[in-house]
Amino acid sequence: MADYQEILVTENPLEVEKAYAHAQAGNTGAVNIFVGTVRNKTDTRNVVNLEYEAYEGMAIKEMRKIAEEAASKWPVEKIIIHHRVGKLRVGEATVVIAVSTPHRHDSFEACRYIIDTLKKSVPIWKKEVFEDGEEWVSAHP
Amino acid sequence: MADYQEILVTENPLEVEKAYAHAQAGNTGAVNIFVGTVRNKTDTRNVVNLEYEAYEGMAIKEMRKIAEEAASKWPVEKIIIHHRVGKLRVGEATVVIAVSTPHRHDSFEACRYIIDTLKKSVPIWKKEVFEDGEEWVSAHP
Amino acid sequence: MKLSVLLFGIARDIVGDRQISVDLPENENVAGLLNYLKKEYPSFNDLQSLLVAVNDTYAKSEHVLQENDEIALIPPVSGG
Amino acid sequence: MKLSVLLFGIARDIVGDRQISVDLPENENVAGLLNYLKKEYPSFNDLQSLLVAVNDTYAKSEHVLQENDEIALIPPVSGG
Repeated sequence: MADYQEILVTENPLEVEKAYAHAQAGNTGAVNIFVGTVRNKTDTRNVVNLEYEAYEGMAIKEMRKIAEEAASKWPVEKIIIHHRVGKLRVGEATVVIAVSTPHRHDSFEACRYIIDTLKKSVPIWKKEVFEDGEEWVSAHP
Repeated sequence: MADYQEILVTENPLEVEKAYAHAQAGNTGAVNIFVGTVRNKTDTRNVVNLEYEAYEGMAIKEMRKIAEEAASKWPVEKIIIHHRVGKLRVGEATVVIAVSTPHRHDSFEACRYIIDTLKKSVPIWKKEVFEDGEEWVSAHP
Repeated sequence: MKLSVLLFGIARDIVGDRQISVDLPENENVAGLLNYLKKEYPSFNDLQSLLVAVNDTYAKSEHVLQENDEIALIPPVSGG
Repeated sequence: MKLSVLLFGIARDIVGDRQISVDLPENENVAGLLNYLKKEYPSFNDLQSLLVAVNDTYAKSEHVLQENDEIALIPPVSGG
């Protein structure tokens, strides 16, 4: 694994400060951080909690690829991707992505590319548990 | 001051986790955080430290305006802007902006709008201290 | 040949197990595996998409499977 | 009328003080103040820009100044 990347899938709560600290580097002038969190509602249904499941080996491999693609498109210093799995409560962080670059616009663009691509290709699945049932997100048309 | 905003100018070190915690809200699904940091170089000159000076009352007023503009353009939940002043070392955070929104693209766009506008209009000045001299940034054409 | 297939998310709920073993002709490809599974478990036809990963990488329809491959069914992902 | 003008960043370095007092005709506007200051301190002409804030708000050239206004010179900003 290239040392500009740090990819992690974990059942432990994510810490934004830790992702930020790892993204910091001498030549960095900008760090963009995206945090996905558990919302209290989907449409009008109240979310009780979320369950995330990963095909872990492949998920890490796909996230490494995405980091490599981002590093080939923008002059990044560091890319941190921490993804939570297991049971999450409303308000908890599901994913933290931190990208450091010399100049700020690159940090925004690379970070957005990473979260957009991650949502399309990384084998992680989210089940929403409502007060009145549960559902795998996006499973059905 | 509207309670969706938290604007701060401080001589104390900035904490990313704190800005994140304040940006978190029940209906939030996404938080975008931008951190500006002191780079070790400008062009090829080594930066020893930076000094930030603010016209504090007006700076806070201008940042509130920017937050209001962002809140009128995107469906934001919270906007946090913490700006450091005083003497900073390489690697330290100069500004932390956190924007929470229900959906992720809005968080990226609002956060980028805020940092871009802040850099144009907020009366804060940066002096770079090099090994061989010092300079107010952007002062001269 | 005997293939072992890992199941995740709604695919696991549909089958009711984390892993299944299927018996297919030698040199069967990804399309053949999917056809077989969609007949055995018709609920797979209701999914928005169903992909196959071979050895931790997305595989195309024409990719030929081998007995020692690590094969996984990938229903629509929803990470992030 | 006597106006007190706050100075920041390079404007403070040019003048050598955090604040100056200037004596201008009644009803002088922002453009008049800037003209006066650029004559007194020619280095202001070398700046990329020089704006005036009145009572914590950017003021236009034609804005008329009053004795109790909080007036500040705003050289090119570089926050963030």
